[in-house]
Amino acid sequence: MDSLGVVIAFYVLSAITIVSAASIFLLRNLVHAIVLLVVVFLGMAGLFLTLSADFIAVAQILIYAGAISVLFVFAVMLTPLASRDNGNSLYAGPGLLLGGAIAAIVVVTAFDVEWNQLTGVALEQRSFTDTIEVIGNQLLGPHVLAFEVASVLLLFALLGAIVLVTDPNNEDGAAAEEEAGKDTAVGGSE
Amino acid sequence: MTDRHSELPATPMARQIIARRSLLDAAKAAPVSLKVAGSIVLLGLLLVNALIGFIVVDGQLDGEWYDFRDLGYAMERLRIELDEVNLGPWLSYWVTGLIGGLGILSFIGGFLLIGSWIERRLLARFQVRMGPNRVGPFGLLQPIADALKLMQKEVLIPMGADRLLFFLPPVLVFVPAMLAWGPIPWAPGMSYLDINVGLLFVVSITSLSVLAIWMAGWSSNNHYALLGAMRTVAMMVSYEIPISLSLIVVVLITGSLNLGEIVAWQTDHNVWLAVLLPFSLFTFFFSSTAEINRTPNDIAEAESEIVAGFHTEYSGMKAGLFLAVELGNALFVGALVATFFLGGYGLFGLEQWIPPYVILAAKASFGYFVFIWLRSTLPRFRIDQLMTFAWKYLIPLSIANVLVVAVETSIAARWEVEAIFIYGSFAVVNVILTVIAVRTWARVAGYSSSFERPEPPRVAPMIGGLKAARRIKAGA
Amino acid sequence: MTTPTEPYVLNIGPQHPSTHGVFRIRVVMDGERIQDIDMIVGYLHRSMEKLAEERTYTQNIPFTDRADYLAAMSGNLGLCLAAERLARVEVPERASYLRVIFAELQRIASHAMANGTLVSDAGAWQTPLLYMFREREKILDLFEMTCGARLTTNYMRIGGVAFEPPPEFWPALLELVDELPERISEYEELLTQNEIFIARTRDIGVISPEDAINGSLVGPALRGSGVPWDLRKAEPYCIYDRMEFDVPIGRNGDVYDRFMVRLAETRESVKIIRQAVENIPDGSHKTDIPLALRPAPGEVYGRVEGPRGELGFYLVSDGGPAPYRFHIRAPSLINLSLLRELARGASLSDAVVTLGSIDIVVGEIDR
Amino acid sequence: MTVDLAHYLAVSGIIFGIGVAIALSKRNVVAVLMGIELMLNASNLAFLAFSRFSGAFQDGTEPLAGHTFVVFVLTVAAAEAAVALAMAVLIYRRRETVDLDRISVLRW
Amino acid sequence: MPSGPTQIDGGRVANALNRALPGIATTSTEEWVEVESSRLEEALRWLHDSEQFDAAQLSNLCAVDYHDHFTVVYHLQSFDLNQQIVLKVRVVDRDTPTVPSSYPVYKGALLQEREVFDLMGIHFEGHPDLRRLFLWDSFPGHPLRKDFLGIGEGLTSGLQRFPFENKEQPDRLLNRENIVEQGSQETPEGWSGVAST
Repeated sequence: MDSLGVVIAFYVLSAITIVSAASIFLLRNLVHAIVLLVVVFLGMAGLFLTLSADFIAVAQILIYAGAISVLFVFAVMLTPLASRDNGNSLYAGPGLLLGGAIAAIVVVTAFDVEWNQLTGVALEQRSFTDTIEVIGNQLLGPHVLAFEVASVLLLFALLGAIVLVTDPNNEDGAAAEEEAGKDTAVGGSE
Repeated sequence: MTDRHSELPATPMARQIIARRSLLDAAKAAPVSLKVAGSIVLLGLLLVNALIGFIVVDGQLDGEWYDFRDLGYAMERLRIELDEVNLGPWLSYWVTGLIGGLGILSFIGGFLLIGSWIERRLLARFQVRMGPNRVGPFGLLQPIADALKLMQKEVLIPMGADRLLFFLPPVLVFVPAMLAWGPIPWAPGMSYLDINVGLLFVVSITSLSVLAIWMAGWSSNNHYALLGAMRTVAMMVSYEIPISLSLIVVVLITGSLNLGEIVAWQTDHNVWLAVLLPFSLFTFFFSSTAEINRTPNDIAEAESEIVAGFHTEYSGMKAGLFLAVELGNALFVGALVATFFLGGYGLFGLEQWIPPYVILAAKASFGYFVFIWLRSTLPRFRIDQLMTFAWKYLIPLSIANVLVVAVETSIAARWEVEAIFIYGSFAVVNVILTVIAVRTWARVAGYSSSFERPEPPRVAPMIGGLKAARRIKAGA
Repeated sequence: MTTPTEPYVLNIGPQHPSTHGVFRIRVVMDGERIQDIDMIVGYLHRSMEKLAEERTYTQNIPFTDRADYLAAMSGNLGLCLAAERLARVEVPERASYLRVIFAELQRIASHAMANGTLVSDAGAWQTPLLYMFREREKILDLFEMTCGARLTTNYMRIGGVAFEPPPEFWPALLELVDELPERISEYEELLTQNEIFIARTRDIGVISPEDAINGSLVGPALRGSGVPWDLRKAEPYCIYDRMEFDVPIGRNGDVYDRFMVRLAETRESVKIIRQAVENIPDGSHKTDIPLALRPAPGEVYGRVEGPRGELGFYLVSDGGPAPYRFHIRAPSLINLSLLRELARGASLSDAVVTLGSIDIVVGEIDR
Repeated sequence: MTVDLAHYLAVSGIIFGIGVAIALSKRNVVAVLMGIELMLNASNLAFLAFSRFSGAFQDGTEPLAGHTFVVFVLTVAAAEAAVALAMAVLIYRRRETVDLDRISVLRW
Repeated sequence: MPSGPTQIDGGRVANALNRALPGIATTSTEEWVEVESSRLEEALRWLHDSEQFDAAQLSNLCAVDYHDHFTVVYHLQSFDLNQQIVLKVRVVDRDTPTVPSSYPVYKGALLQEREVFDLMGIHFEGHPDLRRLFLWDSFPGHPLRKDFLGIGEGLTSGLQRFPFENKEQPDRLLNRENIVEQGSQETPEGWSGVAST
């Protein structure tokens, strides 16, 4: 993609995303980490837009930035102040090593391999204008079984969350209702 | 309340009440020449409007760039002109985008200025008060005075507050509130952000403000603020579900996620979705009141319990930004209701005569007026009552609503009759179904307060203590 | 096995929208639930009872204005009745009628204030409050016409009342009395059938009659929980024994019942005022009493049915011109005895509404 | 100056690596879940990049398979986040801690 | 005569009390009955439970400082019989006056006893939390005591003589012209916040 806007957008967004993802690793305050996680999600959505995937980008904002981050907020607020640090464990060194290795391998491979990819005019033609219809047709056409399975999965996740968090003793499972609620939101928005 | 005081020795209160002036009184008190001039101007305006209407109706300026009813044409023309100036394709892009953005922002900003005055005056009228009437004529300059006051107030930062997270939220609340205006169609071709996933875009962007509010409440290191923030988060994530379900119904009927096409569908079929989908309208409106913290769901800033909720600790223009966002959100929900359920810019062919964006603005302000009406009338729910309402009433009924409308759309797709007949029958069926479903479900879920009214207090037949009380209770 | 959350302390007041006045509650909360509360009063303490020992009985009347500044007339009436009983002063009949008229007007005004603040505590954004202020303003205008003061009316005197109302007082009073009933039914239409209001106030802060009696509750709070006790009937002072009026009592002692009892009492007060205006006799409005009233040594406990209940004055005289001991039995303070039991385990919103329904006046709590 | 598949893959690889590092080395359950979410996002980015650039299916057959796959990934991610965070809350209830070093025993 | 129309004769109460709990009522007038401070609680409980008096509510509780002793006054109200009993308790000790709390019998005594403790300094044994109500904890002394301001021996606080009345004719009627002509006088001696004649 040669158009200046897309290139600039790609570099800026990827810089934002990578930097904030790295600072999630570095920061000590879990709440700040959640805020930065939301920044990562938004940057991802922007990258999806540069790939002309509008529906996925909006769904990413809706589900990740709108729903899952709220789940994180609830999880943090339900645990006490004492356990709100973002400290590393004994496995910091190996984890960092493995992550760096994976990243390095992927990057090297990505630039090394000669991909069978479109360029120039064909690429411009490929730029999707209306993805949502196609996605809908595919979801309810060839992938309908997977679609049903996914909805069943969501239903069971809802029930599981409620069952996990509701107390047998006292009946106000507010947290459970919240987490269950996000599942229905996700299911509803598809 | 005026006559009696006139013959009394005027107390200060009575003097003020006698001295009350309203816009109507001012109009009456105007000199005759002014009245004549004003009436002449009004007549001229009517004449011009009629002329334009005739030109429009015989279709001379349809699609012309000077078609005042649709500034989108002018934008197109401008874009073409700019593309001929070959400074690269981005020039027209930026220029038109800036113009559109400036238009929307100026509309919202102007409304924020006048809207607070309108809200306060209307509330005052609802509450037999006089409202702001000191600054400028009829207090019209009150919002400007408030803005100046807020700007020059000191910005306090509470001790132990999280600096970064304390400074961000006013901005982070403001940005989505402005972005969400993008896909709203103001006229057939006139929409700033004409994307195919407009509806999803609106829902997702508005769901972003939850985090900003939570940040505000968490970072200001105040128990009131934290309570308000957690209330808000719980309420918003709960009420996003009914909102999305009710909007899915709209998508089912119109078959598009594009707001412009939704409105076009309504104008084509000459029907407002409010008639077809009454339950979705109710769900959407009520849930929106919860989303934007308006009465009866303003538990997030319930001033009688938690002082100002999540923005208790904010002062100066930060608090001003929060208030402005609240106001603008009210107007935005009005615009959304107008777009989805009230036919958007369409008014049964009258949009040929009146500029469509004026119609949309009028409908949006009507929604805003309804918000003010509710605020001045209703008490406030409790948080658990609100959650119960969302989870036990709205969501099951919304899912049932989705099923019913899905069946109806499939019928409409297979059934070759007049559209008006099909949708008329659907409207009737949906209204009846809504009433039945609401009442029966209320019974099923055990909500009985509306059926057994509380009795007025007894009249004590005798005076006494515990024995007398027991006797009375037994006797009744 | 519940989530072990950390209980935190919420400091409601002394400046808070829903604690009417400078009244402070330290609340220990667990989430939205209240675990324990601690009332902290005294921000308005003016040591009236000590100051009163240095002033004559007549000079003490202004203190009763400042004690319950929403029901000044009732305070004046209480002190005057107690002092008259102590000093064996006879009151002319016209003065008694005037006292009853003004006390009932004050009761209407005070109940309007109480109900309005209760509903705005329940979240109605000040609309019912301001509606009820409309009538309250008219009543305060009447006070201003009569004695020049709107709030702290130092109107009643030992042995009568201070001034005869001006001639234009009576038509204004009659007009007000005529329009009050439909105003009250207007509020009933606005509020008593409101689903949200009912959901917020029914079965909230329920006080059983036993607790109400044992907890020294008086007034609408006591009647709201079903105990038919009204001093105007039980121990008729002034001319209440000649008046036709009913005592409304609640059914199950929740916030809604207290609200409704106040509303109904307003109607009864209108009845009383109309009867008093109809057959008020001519004559003097006061008896002359000695400049320095020196009652015989003794003690008296005089009480009236104020808007908040039994407002008592315990006077001990040692034969001097000033009371040897001057004690105000403040219903606002004593009605708070049960607040802790009511608030425990309730949610914050319910506690606020309950406090509003008990209808405190901080000036009377602290004195 | 152009942007092609390799750049997107590189970005997704880097973010995947960061996610792996976070998920492996953090002590807090919530932080570990953050790492997992990052990994899922990176995979989404890779899917979309392939479906945008790949010349495998020229004739418009299944041009958007990647998008469909991403939809499913989002679904699974949502479900996973909900259940995992519920489990985190539950772990805290049982063990009074969300420190993974202290929750070394599998049974509770 | 009993001050108060529904106030019943103290003698009756004293006889009944002594019949039930011998020797509990020490003195009684026709207005009030005084009981032993040590046995206050059982007296209150008996009055509260008895059919004859049915003292359901403690409607008022206050204390009076007669320089040599304190008197705690309980106004007990019976709703069903519509009668009022005045019960008194005498406390002689001025340093740490102590009275058994009536909270076990009457919940309504919670704040009233705190007020009396705050302003008069009388300790109530058995009160759940006996703290100062109005004044702060470090407030010196108890204001409602007659010797609060440290007045010397033989002098009492309180108003001895109203300034505008003159001694030879103490029963001048209070009406406006008297006030006017008296106002022109110089303020007589002994007119101060704390009269110390």
